Amino acid sequence: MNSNTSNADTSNSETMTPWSRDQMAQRCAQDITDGSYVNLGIGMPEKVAQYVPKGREVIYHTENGLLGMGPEPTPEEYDPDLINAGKKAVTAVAGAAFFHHADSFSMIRGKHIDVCILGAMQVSKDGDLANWSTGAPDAIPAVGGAMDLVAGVKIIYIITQHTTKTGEPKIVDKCTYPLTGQAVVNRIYTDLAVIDVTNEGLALTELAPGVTFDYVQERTAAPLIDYTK
Amino acid sequence: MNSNTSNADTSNSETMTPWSRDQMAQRCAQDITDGSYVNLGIGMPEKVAQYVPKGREVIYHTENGLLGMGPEPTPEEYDPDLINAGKKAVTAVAGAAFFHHADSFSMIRGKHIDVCILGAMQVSKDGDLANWSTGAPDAIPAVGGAMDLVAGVKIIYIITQHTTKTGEPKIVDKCTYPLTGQAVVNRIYTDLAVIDVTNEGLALTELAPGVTFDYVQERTAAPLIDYTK
Amino acid sequence: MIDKKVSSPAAAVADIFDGATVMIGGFGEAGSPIELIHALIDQGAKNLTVINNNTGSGHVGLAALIENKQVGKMICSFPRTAGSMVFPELYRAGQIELELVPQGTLAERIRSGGAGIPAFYTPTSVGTPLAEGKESREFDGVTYVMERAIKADFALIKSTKADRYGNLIFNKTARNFAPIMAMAADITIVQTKSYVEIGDIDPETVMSPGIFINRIVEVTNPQQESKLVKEGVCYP
Amino acid sequence: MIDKKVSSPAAAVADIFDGATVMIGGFGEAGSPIELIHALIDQGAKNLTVINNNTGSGHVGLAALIENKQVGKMICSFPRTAGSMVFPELYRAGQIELELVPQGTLAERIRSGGAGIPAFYTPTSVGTPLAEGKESREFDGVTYVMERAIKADFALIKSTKADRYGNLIFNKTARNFAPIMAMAADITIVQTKSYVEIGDIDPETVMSPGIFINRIVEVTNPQQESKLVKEGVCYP
Repeated sequence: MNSNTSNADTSNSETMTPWSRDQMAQRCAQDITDGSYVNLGIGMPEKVAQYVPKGREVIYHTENGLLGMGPEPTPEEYDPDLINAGKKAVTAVAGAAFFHHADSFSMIRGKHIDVCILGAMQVSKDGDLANWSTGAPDAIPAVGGAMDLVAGVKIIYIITQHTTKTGEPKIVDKCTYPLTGQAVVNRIYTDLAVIDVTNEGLALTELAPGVTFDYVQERTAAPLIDYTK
Repeated sequence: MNSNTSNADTSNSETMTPWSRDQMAQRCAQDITDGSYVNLGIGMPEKVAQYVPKGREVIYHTENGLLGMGPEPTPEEYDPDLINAGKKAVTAVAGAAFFHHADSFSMIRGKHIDVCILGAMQVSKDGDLANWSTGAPDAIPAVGGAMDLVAGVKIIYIITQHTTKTGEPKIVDKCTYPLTGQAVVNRIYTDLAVIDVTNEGLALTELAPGVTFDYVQERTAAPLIDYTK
Repeated sequence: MIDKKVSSPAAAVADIFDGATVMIGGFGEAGSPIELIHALIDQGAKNLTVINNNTGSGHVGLAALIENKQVGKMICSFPRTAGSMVFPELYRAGQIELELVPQGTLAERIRSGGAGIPAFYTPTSVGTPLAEGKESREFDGVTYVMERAIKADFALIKSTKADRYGNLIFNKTARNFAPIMAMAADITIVQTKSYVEIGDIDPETVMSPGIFINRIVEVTNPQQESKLVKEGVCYP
Repeated sequence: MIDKKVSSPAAAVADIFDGATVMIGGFGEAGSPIELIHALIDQGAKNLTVINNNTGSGHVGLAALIENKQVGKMICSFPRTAGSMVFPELYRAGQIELELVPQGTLAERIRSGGAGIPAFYTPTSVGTPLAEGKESREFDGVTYVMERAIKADFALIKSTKADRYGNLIFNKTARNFAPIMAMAADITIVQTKSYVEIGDIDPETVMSPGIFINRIVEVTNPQQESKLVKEGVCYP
């Protein structure tokens, strides 16, 4: 760990190549082990499925009642009654199972799903997650299954840009947006780094090519521990 | 009502023909309306099914996971995996449905079953039922689904001999045996009479041929109201 | 004889009264009983409390029911979907109430309503604004919130097959809330693509047993919400 | 690749430890995983807490497990059945503990264990000795008792069909407790009459989705408890 020795030149971005959205998804996919039951949030998390390494068999759960979700349908396969939680048309793989909503959330709440990958507005140093509401007075609040997923799934991975579009840190000391869950996040995949939420604090374990620990720390509103050695 | 005017000669049993077990079942069956969902306890309640008047379609629920229970199987139909709550081999009618135990008891607890017919050790004037345990110290307590049924089914009918084998009243002021449920019984069919549990008290509405109100009252440890007019 | 078939959507929803609580099946358009909802619009009952995961889309189905000012309150998990304009507008104008419930809690509250369970504890929403004002309690060192069951006067759901006992078969993810809403309503009304003979549905594969079902209307060619939305159809 | 098949009942139950909580499927003999139970007798784990609706019959299956002094405590609704001698004798001798639970409460406690619900309220047993010592509470003027979820280290269940993902099909009323026990145990072990190819089970008709299942043993010709009892068989 050399977090305190190299604080020079952290804004030099010439040699930095932050991960693209596809690369973030690809990096996250490495951590999906063979035989996992996985629930993918809407948006970037959905990308992860296409990068799961060959040879690993992963079963996707969608909370609207399907275990064994397959890829987008061909026009011939299309059935408006076969959709995912994002209301997109999907398929069902051989060996799938359909069930009703109470059974589906029993799988979630009962800790039967291994991994859930979600986006984030903010993640705190303690693993608190805010990803459902800005809390703005005129916003239409909508939570869907996010609170159930973070409360029930064994491992919660977050995949997100490291900062907002305006450069504000998304990894913070304390979330200012309304929480989705307390102390629920296990690992964060950003365009800059991979960060674990540990009992000791936020442990940065990997950096995107050319990105330095200090560069990431400057864009993070909570202390990071350098685990890249 | 003449309950206080004719207390003479109540033990004259020459002209009395108490109902047989089959007649009790037959009388009870008159009150099962067309289209009812019915759960029958083990023993005498099971007899009721064979006396439901023609033209009424009744669907039998057995709490071990079948709606649409049919009669005993022929040797060819016999399947040890198709039994009722009394663990006797049964059949499934066309239009039946199988389900698991939690779903089955949701039907019961959720007040979806119309009628349940049970036996009794004691019924109190308030409709308390004792039918699962004598409370004897060396007895093996066994409750099965009885407490769920009385708590959840809309109408509880009791079919029982009016007194015990030793002549003790089974209809009592207060049950001395451990309760199955409080204020749950709606109507009692005995070999002597039909008695409703009402807010005003136990209302005797019918007598077996030749049986008098006073004869029944003498064998009942709670006040009866004569509704036979 | 048991025969739960009724002649038309209009007949099926005729007695839904002002102020009734109505569960409506469907997750987005999958499972949405659009013909029953349109019959309810024609019927005109007002000040309804509606339970659905969403708030409809475009100007048909649930969105049209809301737009027609028949809904006083929505209980749902996700009132903000692509193509959902009606609810947000009325909500911002303070003309419709919203009870926001996490999706799994919504499902479990409905299932509990049908199963005779008045309340239960769940880890979902602990530490969030949606747990505010709710009782919380520790079991084995973990904090849970208490949630109450939801019941309804009516449920409107859609199935693929139904027999005269009311045994139902759904198609794929159109099953979603239908079996549990069927349990939790006093009167459950089904629109089915096909009405089949008793015995045609294998007792092993029944998805919603007939005991939970009160009325069945055959709607052989149900409209598809997304298609109507794309065509810009407004109901009525 | 996911393949939950294991080679034998012995291999399937090898790690059941002394003091483990074990749910055993079946209502009477229907659904009783007799070969798995016999493997557990051979294996010898002691001081088990066993959850089953009954206590077995004759001297085979669950009754034999109890007779072999491997069960310290039974959680069940009906320990007294025709042909059930083993449990009553040990119970009267104070050699086995009993937690008597109404059948529907037992089912719901198991389902809750699998669904992440730590506790719920039920009207069942209010005012009876089985509510004694339990918290009670009024909702809308009606009294309910609070019941806690049950979870287990292992569940042993029996199915008709299974695929390598663990999707299960049961036969008729042999389904009973199996789907909910499968949810409530850390390790769910299935003996199945037939092990089928992925895709052979229609996704619409799966009775217990594979996510709840950990190990599958094929037992093509399972023994029938009532037949063994009639023949006076004693295991081992």
